[in-house]
Amino acid sequence: MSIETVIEIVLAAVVLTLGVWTIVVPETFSATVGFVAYGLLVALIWVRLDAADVALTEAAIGGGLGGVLLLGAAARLRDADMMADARPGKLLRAGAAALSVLTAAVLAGVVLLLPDPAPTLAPAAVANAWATGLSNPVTNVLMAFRAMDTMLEKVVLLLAIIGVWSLAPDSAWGGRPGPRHQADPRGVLAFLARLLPPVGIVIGIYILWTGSDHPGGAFQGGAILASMWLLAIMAGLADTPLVSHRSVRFILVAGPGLFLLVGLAGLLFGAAFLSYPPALAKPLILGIEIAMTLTIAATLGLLLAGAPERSTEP
Amino acid sequence: MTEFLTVAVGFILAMLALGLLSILRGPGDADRVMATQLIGTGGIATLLLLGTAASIPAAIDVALTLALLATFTSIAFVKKGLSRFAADGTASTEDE
Amino acid sequence: MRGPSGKRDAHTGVGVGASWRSAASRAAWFLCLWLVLAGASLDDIPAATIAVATATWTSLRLLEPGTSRRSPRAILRLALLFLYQSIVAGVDVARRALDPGLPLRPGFVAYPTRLPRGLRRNVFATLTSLLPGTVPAGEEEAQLLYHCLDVDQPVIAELDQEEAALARALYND
Amino acid sequence: MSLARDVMTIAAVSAGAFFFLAGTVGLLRFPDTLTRLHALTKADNLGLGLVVLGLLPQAASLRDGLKLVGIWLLGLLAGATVSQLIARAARHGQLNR
Repeated sequence: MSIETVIEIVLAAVVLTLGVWTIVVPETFSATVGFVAYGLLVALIWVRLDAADVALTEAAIGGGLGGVLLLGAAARLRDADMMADARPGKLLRAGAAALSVLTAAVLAGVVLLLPDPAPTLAPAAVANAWATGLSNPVTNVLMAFRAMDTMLEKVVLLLAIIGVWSLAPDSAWGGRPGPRHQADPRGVLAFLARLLPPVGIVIGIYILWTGSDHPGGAFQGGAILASMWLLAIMAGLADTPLVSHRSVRFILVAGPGLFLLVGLAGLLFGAAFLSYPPALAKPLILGIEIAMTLTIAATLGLLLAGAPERSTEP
Repeated sequence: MTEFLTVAVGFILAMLALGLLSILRGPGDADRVMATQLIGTGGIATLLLLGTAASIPAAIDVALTLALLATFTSIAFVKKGLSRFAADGTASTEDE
Repeated sequence: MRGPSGKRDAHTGVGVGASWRSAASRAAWFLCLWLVLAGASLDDIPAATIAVATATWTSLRLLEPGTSRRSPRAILRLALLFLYQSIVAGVDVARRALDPGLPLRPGFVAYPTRLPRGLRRNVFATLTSLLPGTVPAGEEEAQLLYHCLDVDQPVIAELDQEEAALARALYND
Repeated sequence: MSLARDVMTIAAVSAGAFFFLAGTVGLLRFPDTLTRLHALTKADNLGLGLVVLGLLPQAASLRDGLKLVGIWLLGLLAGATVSQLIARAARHGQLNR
């Protein structure tokens, strides 16, 4: 057994143990922290599997936004826990356990039954990279070969934010999402929130830009930018915007909107919906990616901020 | 050299696992939150070693992202996430 | 810790000139960061420009340009001092952790600081959190509260020395 | 030349691994939250710094080396601020149920 195999076994064992612990531990808060730690370790596994794009996403989402979202939810649940007295009944718990075991068994069966070697389109994706002029195969698949899926994903993000906003009470409609965060403007948190965001902006734009040839891209870059925005909000240095503001709404639709326009142009002037003329493929894709980064950053930030809570009048 | 770096990855991973076990036990929430900081530093070290040993240059960018966002879970902990309970100023330890 | 630690001219005045100069020095730091991340390539110019401009604008909004004089030589000395101290700190913790007797006398020590609340005290607290055996655990009016691994160590004297070094390097006004 | 670089890498990475070991032993042995915080932030940050130092001779270019140093600086900043945030929370004890 080589050293690499030993390491892979150690890594898998740690992640599995942490996963089981997360399920078994009774306290919501402990389970949440366990899950965040689990996500960060999974990023290591993706690197080990040579899937750096996925590892970057896991690190950007799991390390920043995911932790904030889950810990916030756990804090709310803990306050709710004190009021709730009833545990779910035995039957319900047995049913949930049975369903989970069944799902795990089916997944395990499917993995064991996979043909060897697994069917793959990877060589085809690499062979056709010339068509776009981008050398990161993941970006090629996302932006050109399966562009329809990616565009619809961004529409899903838009639908998600509409869903969250629709939870706002009538009095707060069009107002600012979430509470106004107050922190000591001369404390440690504010100190960090003054230093880190500019550095994070450079890193986020770098991750977006490098995505055309190396692992990276709009989603990872957008998630980093959103994290920096949230840091300033949590430290009380910035406030969430009015959701009725025209520029906010413009940014939210900019990504999918531009994607759709380029797609329709392909239908009118080119071969098919979302077909890029080869000479313009790279600039078009980069343009869409830049618009999408802004949209993703704004959408993720606003999704975490929650429904509008404060009305337009102070 | 590759073998040495790989052994180092294994060793640091083992330390990470042991540390996780001891911190996640608690007793307090503050102890548990330290687990993410532990994975921050240990994970970055592992990624950098792994990136050099297996020559995956993008591992450095993953480590960079982890380093940039390493503080977030702890911030969410002291702010209690983005929940409204932090906003009234009684729940957050940052408001002194 | 890249942005605001930009090197600045010793004769910086207060006012518009100072803020332009500080914007330029921060932009230079962010440009260096970009070059380290992405390398120098002509194709990158648009992205680099946007990144540096946005970062500088955000940085100026979040952190107002300071007015104090800085001495590059003292900054270098400070950096070396803290590098050395953080090594000593790691060795100190390792020694205590691996000693079978577990020599710990944990407790709190209040350090009366001359630095005003805000950025200066934050920088000091952050730097001293790298010192051997001390972690800042809060502040009261003119005091910083440190948690120490060993309260018998001359913590206050060391902190005093660090504060003087920091003041010489950054806050020499 | 290559031998000298390899020796430096082996020495520094081994020293880094030792501090990760010390940090973990500290986490296991130290009695309360605040002392464990010392073990975590001090020993592990030094460990990370030594690992970075050890990888510098193996870096493909000056730029890669500077990137490694940048990652370490970000890690130091994170460690320094997180230790303050958690120390406050632990001292207040209100989050420490």
